[in-house]
Amino acid sequence: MKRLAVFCLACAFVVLTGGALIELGPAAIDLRGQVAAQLAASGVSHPVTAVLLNFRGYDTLLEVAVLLIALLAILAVTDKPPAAPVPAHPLLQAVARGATPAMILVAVYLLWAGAHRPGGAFQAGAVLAAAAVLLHLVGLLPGWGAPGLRLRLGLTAGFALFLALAAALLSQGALLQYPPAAAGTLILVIEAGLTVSLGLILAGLFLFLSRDEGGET
Amino acid sequence: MTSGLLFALVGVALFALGLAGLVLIGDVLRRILAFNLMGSGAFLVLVGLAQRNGVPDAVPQAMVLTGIVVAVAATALALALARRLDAQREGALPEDEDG
Amino acid sequence: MADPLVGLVLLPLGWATLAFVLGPGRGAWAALAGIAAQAWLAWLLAAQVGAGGTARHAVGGWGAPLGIDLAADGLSAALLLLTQWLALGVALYARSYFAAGDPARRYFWPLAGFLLAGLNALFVANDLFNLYVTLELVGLAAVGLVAAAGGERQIAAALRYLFAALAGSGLYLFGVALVYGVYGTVSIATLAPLITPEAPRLVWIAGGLMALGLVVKSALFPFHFWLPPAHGGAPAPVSALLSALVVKASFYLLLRLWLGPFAPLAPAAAWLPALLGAAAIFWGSWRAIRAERLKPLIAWSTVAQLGYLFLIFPLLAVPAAFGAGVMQVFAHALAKAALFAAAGVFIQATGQDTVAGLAGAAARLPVTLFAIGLAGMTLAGLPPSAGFLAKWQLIEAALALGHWPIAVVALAGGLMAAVYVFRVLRQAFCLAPAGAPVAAVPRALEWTAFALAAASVLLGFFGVDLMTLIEVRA
Amino acid sequence: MMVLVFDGLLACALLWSAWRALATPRLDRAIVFFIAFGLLMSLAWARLSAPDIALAEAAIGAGLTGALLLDAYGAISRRKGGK
Repeated sequence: MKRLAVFCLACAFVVLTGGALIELGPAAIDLRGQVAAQLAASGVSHPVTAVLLNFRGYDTLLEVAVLLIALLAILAVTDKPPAAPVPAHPLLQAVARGATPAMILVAVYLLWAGAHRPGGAFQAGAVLAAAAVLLHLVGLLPGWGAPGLRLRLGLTAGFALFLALAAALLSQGALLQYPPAAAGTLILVIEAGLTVSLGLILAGLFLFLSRDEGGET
Repeated sequence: MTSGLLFALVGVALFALGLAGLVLIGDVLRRILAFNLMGSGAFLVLVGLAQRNGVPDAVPQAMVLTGIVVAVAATALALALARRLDAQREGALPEDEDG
Repeated sequence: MADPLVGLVLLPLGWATLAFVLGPGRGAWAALAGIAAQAWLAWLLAAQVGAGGTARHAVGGWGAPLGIDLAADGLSAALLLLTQWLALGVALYARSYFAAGDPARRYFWPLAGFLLAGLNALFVANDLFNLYVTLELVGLAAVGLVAAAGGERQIAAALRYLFAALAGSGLYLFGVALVYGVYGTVSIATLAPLITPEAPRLVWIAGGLMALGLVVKSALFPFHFWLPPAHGGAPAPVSALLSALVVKASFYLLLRLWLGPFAPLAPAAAWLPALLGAAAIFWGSWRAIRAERLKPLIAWSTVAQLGYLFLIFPLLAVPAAFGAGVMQVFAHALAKAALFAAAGVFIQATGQDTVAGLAGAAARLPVTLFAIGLAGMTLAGLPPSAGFLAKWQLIEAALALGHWPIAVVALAGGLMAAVYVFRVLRQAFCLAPAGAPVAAVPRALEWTAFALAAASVLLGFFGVDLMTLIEVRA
Repeated sequence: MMVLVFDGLLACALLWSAWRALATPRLDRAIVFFIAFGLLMSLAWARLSAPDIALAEAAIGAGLTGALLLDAYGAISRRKGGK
């Protein structure tokens, strides 16, 4: 009964909203023009990076805080020490060993590319995290226990750097107001910090979690 | 019809599917999948609808990047809670009600 | 930090990060210093808004719609003031509450810091998508705080809470996506003149979905199912923060959108929230009257008291209704924080959480009991408390428009609140069973609970100042 | 024309994999369908000229989320099996 009602509601919603979507006229405001007009002043030439780190950089700052919160909450509910890693077949281990430097190179490339073409801190951080997960899955990297001081510093460094720079830029008149001449450099510095911390956080989401028993799937 | 509009329509359907799943399904892992479908639907609408004239728009694209990261954070937290709960309820099988 | 608007967001982010780096269970002093500074900033902001109108800050110097604007009018300033000062009380309480080995303490300070940062960011945000990010900040931090207690019951409650919160923010995000599609902007200030009663159908759908999402997050009946286990199961300081502030944040946002950009569409649906609010008052009060254990009783009372907030929607044509809503937010926040704090004292003293276990408390914990009495006065709406002012203004607005059923509901809800408060007090005055063990409780716990309760009553004397502040509109 | 056909097929595949992820009786298969869904999403983003999101979706949406889900499924089913 409930299932039928929900099904009917969902269908009605799809038809109603879909119909309204199709008959929609052009939008009142087009931000594409504004983004293009200010792109030169943003310090980067790739529009998505300009929006992510400059025009709407405040969103990104808070979003990294969301990731940290998820990590904190996960740490708060998992209190067992990490289990010993289960080594995989030596061939797999060799492949993973070989792949890791390549993945780090890819991450650096993505970070550098973000300024003028697709890429940036999030994708680069995700690749770093993937490398860590891979090493963990073949048994070369143990699951993480309660993080020590160094790991805590690494997890927060990117966010702390971003926050400190945002606050320091208040001297320019507003939060995150980059001086146009230095905007490109500052964005690269922030992204570099974020890449390392995001890599650690995203890897942590996996490695802190997978410690309640061995890590393999 | 542009790709933008087409994928916006797909987004509406995905959102409805995910939401219905979240309401109807009891199994925790399955609900996490449903939540992710819901999010993907919203993201497709955000970008697709803004690009219904076929021109890329960087602003919603950046928002979706933000949204994807928020979604993975929420997913990881939900999984952590599900695993902890399962470990505490050892023996009590999570019932698997399919959508 | 010249601009209090920015400082209120950056400070808690900063000390929350510091507390995490310092290590599990550490950082209480950083937190207290930070919150004290925030309280001062909120005070400055309220003075600034009261004297010179709204405060604005264009992040990055771009300005909306390309950039993100922060803004505070009287309503934002008032809620920021409430949040910081209440958090200061709860933080003082929490410092003494958690025992050294308590697992809930390990990540309490960083999570509480991020929660406060999220709340403050939400109150100053002026951008629909930025608001989505702040909603997630608040939601995930709140879930983390509930789960940190670690028991099976709390984890299950946290999971349920998480799914409700995610469904709510998902609905909200979908609405934002539609709004961006229709208008090409998510800045509230830019949207406000664009939305008219002749807006495309999609805008109505968007408004409805966003409202639904926020209602789920504010635990309005029948979406309250996640609240009692989460608020009733968490450690006392966490329950206090959640019941006092977190559910109010989504209500604030609903009110802001309702009175702001969506005002041209809003009258169409005004009676629906009021009906559900009335149902919430009766159902929540009934469950509170029947509750066996103290913290679930207080949590069900939250469900009931949130109902009052939604009674104001059909009355918003009268200014008193808006005042009643804000006054109720303040009164309930202070009283509920006091009640959860007092419940925490009883749990630590007697080692149990049942209403029956309160027997004999009057003689042994008189300060805490007095706190419950004062907070109860506010919940039942007795003069001169802030709760009285809230109900008075609500009834005045209802009668001015001839909507007398709302006045009846408000009065009946007050009576039912008196019943469940009296039930607790009567039990406390019973004689204790012989030999019941009572542990010593830190003084700080009792007195912070008392201070919060006293504030909920004394606020009644400053109602005029509060009303003047919230009159400052953008 | 070809482009529209491709988009249409992609749209259908997205909806089908999403439906299977919720409705398949076996949980492990459902997760695999979900990962496939993530990769299809990544294609859709590429079709929407959003290569940044396509990268992020493939790495985070399908990759990391998929790994997290499989790991959790493994832990839970092992516990179930050990009982």
